[in-house]
Amino acid sequence: MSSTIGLEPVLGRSDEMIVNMGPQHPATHGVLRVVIGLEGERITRAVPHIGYLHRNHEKIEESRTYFQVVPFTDRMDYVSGTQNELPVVLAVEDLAGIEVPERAKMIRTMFFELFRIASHLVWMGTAMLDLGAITPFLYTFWDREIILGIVERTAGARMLPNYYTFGGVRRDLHPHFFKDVAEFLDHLEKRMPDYEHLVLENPIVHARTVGVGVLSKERAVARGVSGPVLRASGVAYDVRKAFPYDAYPEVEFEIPTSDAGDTYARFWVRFQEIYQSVKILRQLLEKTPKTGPFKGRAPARLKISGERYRAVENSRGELGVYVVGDGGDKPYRIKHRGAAFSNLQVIPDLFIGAKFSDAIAILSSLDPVFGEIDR
Amino acid sequence: MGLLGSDERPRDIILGTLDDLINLARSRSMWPLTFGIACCAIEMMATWDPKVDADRFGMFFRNTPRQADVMIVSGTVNKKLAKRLRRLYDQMAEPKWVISMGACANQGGPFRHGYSVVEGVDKIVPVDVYIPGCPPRPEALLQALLLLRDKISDRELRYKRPQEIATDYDVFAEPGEDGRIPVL
Amino acid sequence: MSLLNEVWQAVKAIGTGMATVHKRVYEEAPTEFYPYVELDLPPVSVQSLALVENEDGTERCIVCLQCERACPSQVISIERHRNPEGKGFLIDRFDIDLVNCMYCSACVEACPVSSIVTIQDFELSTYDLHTLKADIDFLHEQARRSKKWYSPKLGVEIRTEDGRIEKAPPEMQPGGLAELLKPAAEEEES
Amino acid sequence: MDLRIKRERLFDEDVYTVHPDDYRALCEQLKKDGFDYPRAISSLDMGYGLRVVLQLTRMSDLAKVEVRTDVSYDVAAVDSVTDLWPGVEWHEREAYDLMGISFRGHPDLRRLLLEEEWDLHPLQKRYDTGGYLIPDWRPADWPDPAPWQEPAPSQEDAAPEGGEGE
Repeated sequence: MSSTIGLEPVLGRSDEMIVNMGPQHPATHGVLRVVIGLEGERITRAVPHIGYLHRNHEKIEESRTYFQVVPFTDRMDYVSGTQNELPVVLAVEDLAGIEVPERAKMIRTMFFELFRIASHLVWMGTAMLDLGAITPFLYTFWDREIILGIVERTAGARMLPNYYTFGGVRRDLHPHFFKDVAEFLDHLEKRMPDYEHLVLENPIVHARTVGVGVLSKERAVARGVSGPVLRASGVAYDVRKAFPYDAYPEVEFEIPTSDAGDTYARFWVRFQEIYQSVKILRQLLEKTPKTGPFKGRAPARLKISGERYRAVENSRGELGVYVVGDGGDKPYRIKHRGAAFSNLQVIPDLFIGAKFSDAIAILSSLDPVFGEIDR
Repeated sequence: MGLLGSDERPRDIILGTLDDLINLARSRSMWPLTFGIACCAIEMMATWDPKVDADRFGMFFRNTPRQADVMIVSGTVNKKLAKRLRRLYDQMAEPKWVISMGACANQGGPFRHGYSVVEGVDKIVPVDVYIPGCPPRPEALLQALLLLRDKISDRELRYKRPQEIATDYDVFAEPGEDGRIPVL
Repeated sequence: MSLLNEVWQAVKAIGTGMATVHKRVYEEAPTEFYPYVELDLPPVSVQSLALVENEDGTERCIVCLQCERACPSQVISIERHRNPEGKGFLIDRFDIDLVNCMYCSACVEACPVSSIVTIQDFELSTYDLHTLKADIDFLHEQARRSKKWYSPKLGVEIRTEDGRIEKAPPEMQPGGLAELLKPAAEEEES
Repeated sequence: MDLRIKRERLFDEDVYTVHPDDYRALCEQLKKDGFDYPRAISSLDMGYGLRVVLQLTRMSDLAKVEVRTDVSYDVAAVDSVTDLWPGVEWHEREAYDLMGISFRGHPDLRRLLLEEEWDLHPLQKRYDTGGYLIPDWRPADWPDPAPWQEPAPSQEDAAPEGGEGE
């Protein structure tokens, strides 16, 4: 079980074949490298190597002020945009005692859920690409472009908008935001049956995912995985419910869980999360005041002392941050707890014993994003 | 090479037209390598989505460097990845071109002050077109691909790029005594 | 029987897939035909930076160095000297390294006079990186070329046909909904 | 049990500051108490030594707990808790990689993010060249590590909180 690197993985045993997957591999969703030992079709050993995208977020952020840290956090889980900014913003707001207006909280939550849908759409396209289907990629990116267009009209950038700030958001909503989102939700609800046909009800997907890569409940908890991977193993842990933040206490939604714990269950849970996001967004469109304050009062120079761990539930799971302030305007230490970082640790658990072709399906069901894993 | 590339060559020699013809074929079928690194990779994928649709210009992703013409360096290159990136570049068949996409690939971008980031992919491989942005929007990548298309069709017919990159990185796959590039 | 069943499953799957895909054939394609059709980006879209002058050609920038301090990527470098006649400072050098810029628009937020703005010109790809080391002339030129720009203090501004600078109508502004809703509310009252 | 612990309440979580020798014993106790979900292991350079911060959650009632322990630069090592919570495996490797804290008994303590040949731990504050431009990555160019190190404070003297139990 323990993975040793030395001569052994290179040479292998006489009955073992070593296959190197990555860092350039179309199905690794980035720059993951997995050294896989094979006995025939069966995987006997899997050693993940990460760090090919290590860009020293934590060190650089120590030399930037709190306001300057926020755009850096965008670059972590780059598929889900503003979601990354929230833990830092929440932790600093806690430590500095900044009040956030209700409307700002709702705007934040709306963007949070929009990016969750966008991220799951990217996942759906790329996961199906890994399984050999090209069409879902075209459709999901088509829909994702609509979300990014909505985000760009308000926040100014498509993917990494640097939109949240301490005390609220940076700028007010575009006049057409509510109309755009409502239209998009109608559009998405029309599209979702198509996606179910193409993905969840697809016999090829069934054949390649059902019963593959089963992660038991106890193992999932002990491994510290979170997000859809944990919920597919039957644990109803969701930071949005467990430690609510922003406008989540005011909206109703469910935590979809599945007891199967296999790759198909992880696919299924992500689908249900899209439905839940649509539900949340519909409620927020009703509740959010059309006009009003979008930003609370925050000092121009934040000086913070104390330490705080805050977490949010991003598209991949619990995205946490541990901020330590020493009284200056720069953080003494920032530690990011990447959701996909913890999720990816289960690679040896899931890979060993599976077939080699299953490895691709399992990896796509974990949905890693390397900006957040390597940081 | 000199005759083909120089301006003084007689225009009516048929070699010149063949030259242009080959360049035309090359510039209209650029096949990038599927090599996503970071944030820009998502925008790179979005360039091939229905909205922007780079397929219109005859560009398709190839999964193996042996079949690819263009490498789009879409993200931060750190010291651990640099060797692998250079190896992929060496594996691509000539002629080959490199597009540096985004601030990180250009000069390290916001992460250039860090300890592990290579300040610019042009320290490792020769770059033809640079795109600013963090990340550049898909249309910007498309514009860069069209710039590269112009560059290919305007330039002389080249089979091999001169070794124009001198660097102190010990990441180059130097040919061994038998003339072959050593494997990992 | 299981073979028959599998064949039936396969046929059904292909049928479902084809039917799903077939529906899209009649939908309008979202392709925007970029190089042939000019792209209309939202006015707040951050694609590049520019330095706006006043209508009479004088400098808006007061060289307060706020943008240099706010920049997370540390790409702005300014040198200034005290104005010998009158108050304030004059610019010696105003450089933005657009190569390493992360386009977060923190400088635009920090600017007290809305001199540094975001513009929508994304076509900056180049063969040579030195063209992207923007000096003050480059930044002014960017502003002269652009039709509309955004800064948080003044909102979206547009340049009219005759060269004047005006505030854009509320349906282009972020937060313009408040202004758009206002007349309706007054009409209801009256 | 006779552990050298200090306990305090910070926001919504219990914080235990523990002597490094008792870190493992406390973790075993917490595991018995039902804290089954490891969230993260963070590491800090405190100036007088290094700190390990382990964050745990109990899934049954969502109680949060944080365990801190300070080690000196000279003996930057604590016992690994990988066998209690396998989910901290990579977190411990990351702390070893970037902060230079060894974890005794870890099954596979290699560098995680940086290459194996590196011999520096970049998140330590001594590798901070003014918080701005870090010129080169090669170890020879890093500042001389001698001045900060002497006199190396012993663990009990230096720790402002923790150390002696209550």
